[in-house]
Amino acid sequence: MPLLNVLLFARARELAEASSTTLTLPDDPPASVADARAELLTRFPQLSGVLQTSIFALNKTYVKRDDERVAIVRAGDELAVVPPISGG
Amino acid sequence: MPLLNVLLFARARELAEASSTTLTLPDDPPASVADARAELLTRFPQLSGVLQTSIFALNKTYVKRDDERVAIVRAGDELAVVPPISGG
Amino acid sequence: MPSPPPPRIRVRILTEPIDERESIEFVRSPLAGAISTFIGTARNTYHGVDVLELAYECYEPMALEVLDAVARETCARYAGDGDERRVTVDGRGGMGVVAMDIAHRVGTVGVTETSVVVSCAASHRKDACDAVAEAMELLKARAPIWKKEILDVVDETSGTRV
Amino acid sequence: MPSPPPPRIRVRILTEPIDERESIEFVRSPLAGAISTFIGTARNTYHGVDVLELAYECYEPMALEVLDAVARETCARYAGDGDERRVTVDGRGGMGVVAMDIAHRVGTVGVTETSVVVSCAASHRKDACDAVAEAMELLKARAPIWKKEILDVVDETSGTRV
Repeated sequence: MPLLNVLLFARARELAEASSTTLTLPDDPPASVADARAELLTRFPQLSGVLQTSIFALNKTYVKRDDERVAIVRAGDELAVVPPISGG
Repeated sequence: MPLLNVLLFARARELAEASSTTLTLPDDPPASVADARAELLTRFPQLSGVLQTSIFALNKTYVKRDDERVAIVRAGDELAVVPPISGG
Repeated sequence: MPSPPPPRIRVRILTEPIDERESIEFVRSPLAGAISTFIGTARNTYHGVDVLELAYECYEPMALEVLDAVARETCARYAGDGDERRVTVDGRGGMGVVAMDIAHRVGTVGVTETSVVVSCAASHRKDACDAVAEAMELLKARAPIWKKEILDVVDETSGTRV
Repeated sequence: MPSPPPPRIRVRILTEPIDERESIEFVRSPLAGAISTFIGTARNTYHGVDVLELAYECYEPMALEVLDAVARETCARYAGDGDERRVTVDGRGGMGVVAMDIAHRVGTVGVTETSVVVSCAASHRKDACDAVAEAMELLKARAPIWKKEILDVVDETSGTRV
């Protein structure tokens, strides 16, 4: 049962009214980023809109939307919700 | 008989050992930049090489090589010898 | 023929105002004939609405890794072969890019203030300019940094500016 | 929709060192989200031979006229239509270029020192960067300015450096 650290930024942070949270996910079969996405939606239904346009970064590396099912999360990992970026 | 001020720059200035000179040119028919080029070559044979790669600026406007015969010089005009430029 | 030295690279996330001159001096080099600097500044309008200020937010540890990767990729792409004996007519070559500095500010950025600086030094002009343009494209595409325009519009329900 | 103001333009020939920061501050504007600066610096090599310093010579009255024309032509080419309401996805538009500064140094310029600065502010990034690149192309093609590399080679006849 990995305890996953989740960081929330920008619109996701504002809507969740939190800059981070932790998720407890099943470990058999091991949980994926897709499971984390579903669990986040359950915990914060208000993120429904922003999650559609967000991608995740797992331990500071972007996870492509198509790879979320195969990207396994482990205890202590850091997962970030990345709404559309606008640096510069 | 217009008295033409001629400015010499860069390699032309070095070879002529002068940064300016004056040329007296016939005014009937009126003298052209081409006449000034010929007179400069007579006065400063050592400019032969650099003049081949130079263009002239008459009163701060470049004269195309093909226009030297039709560009009339008048008394008090300022003609500059412009060897290949290399600003920047 | 000397081979180009590894590029000097620095990336920073700053809460204080960015010193553009210091960025230029960081990249300046006797190997370089060209320095290109791009400076992003806070504009006073957003889709025609007046902007009071910008608020930047950042996932800092990842942003620093991304900016470092952006700088390294860009420097590698515009690296030279070290041959300074040839006449360059295309504004490229020689040592190529020799240094790059990227700094992004976070927090509140007032109108006209600098939000981002990318400076690059190269032997020749086009390598420096193209490397800066490419680094900015990559930064905007990849760096986990968010800009929010604080607009001069009062929300009628809450009475606060949006 | 406001129409763009006429661009602020300044051109200078300087015998003293060029202050890059002052050039950046000259073009900075609340209308601009982007400033691009190109800085030409004296490189330590010329066709593989060590350079001690550069010597620049200029036909100053004409050079000032040419630099002014270069700035005006470039600003006109990258002018905007004043429409800041549209989302720009191509890094152009809005007010376009709003200010340009060109400064060229003459006399002796030591290695790493700045010989030329072109700064440009625009609503958006690509207009600023392209305007600077184009102004540099036009400057190099038209401005009556000459650079001489003072090389670390002693002429065997005269005993002087060439």
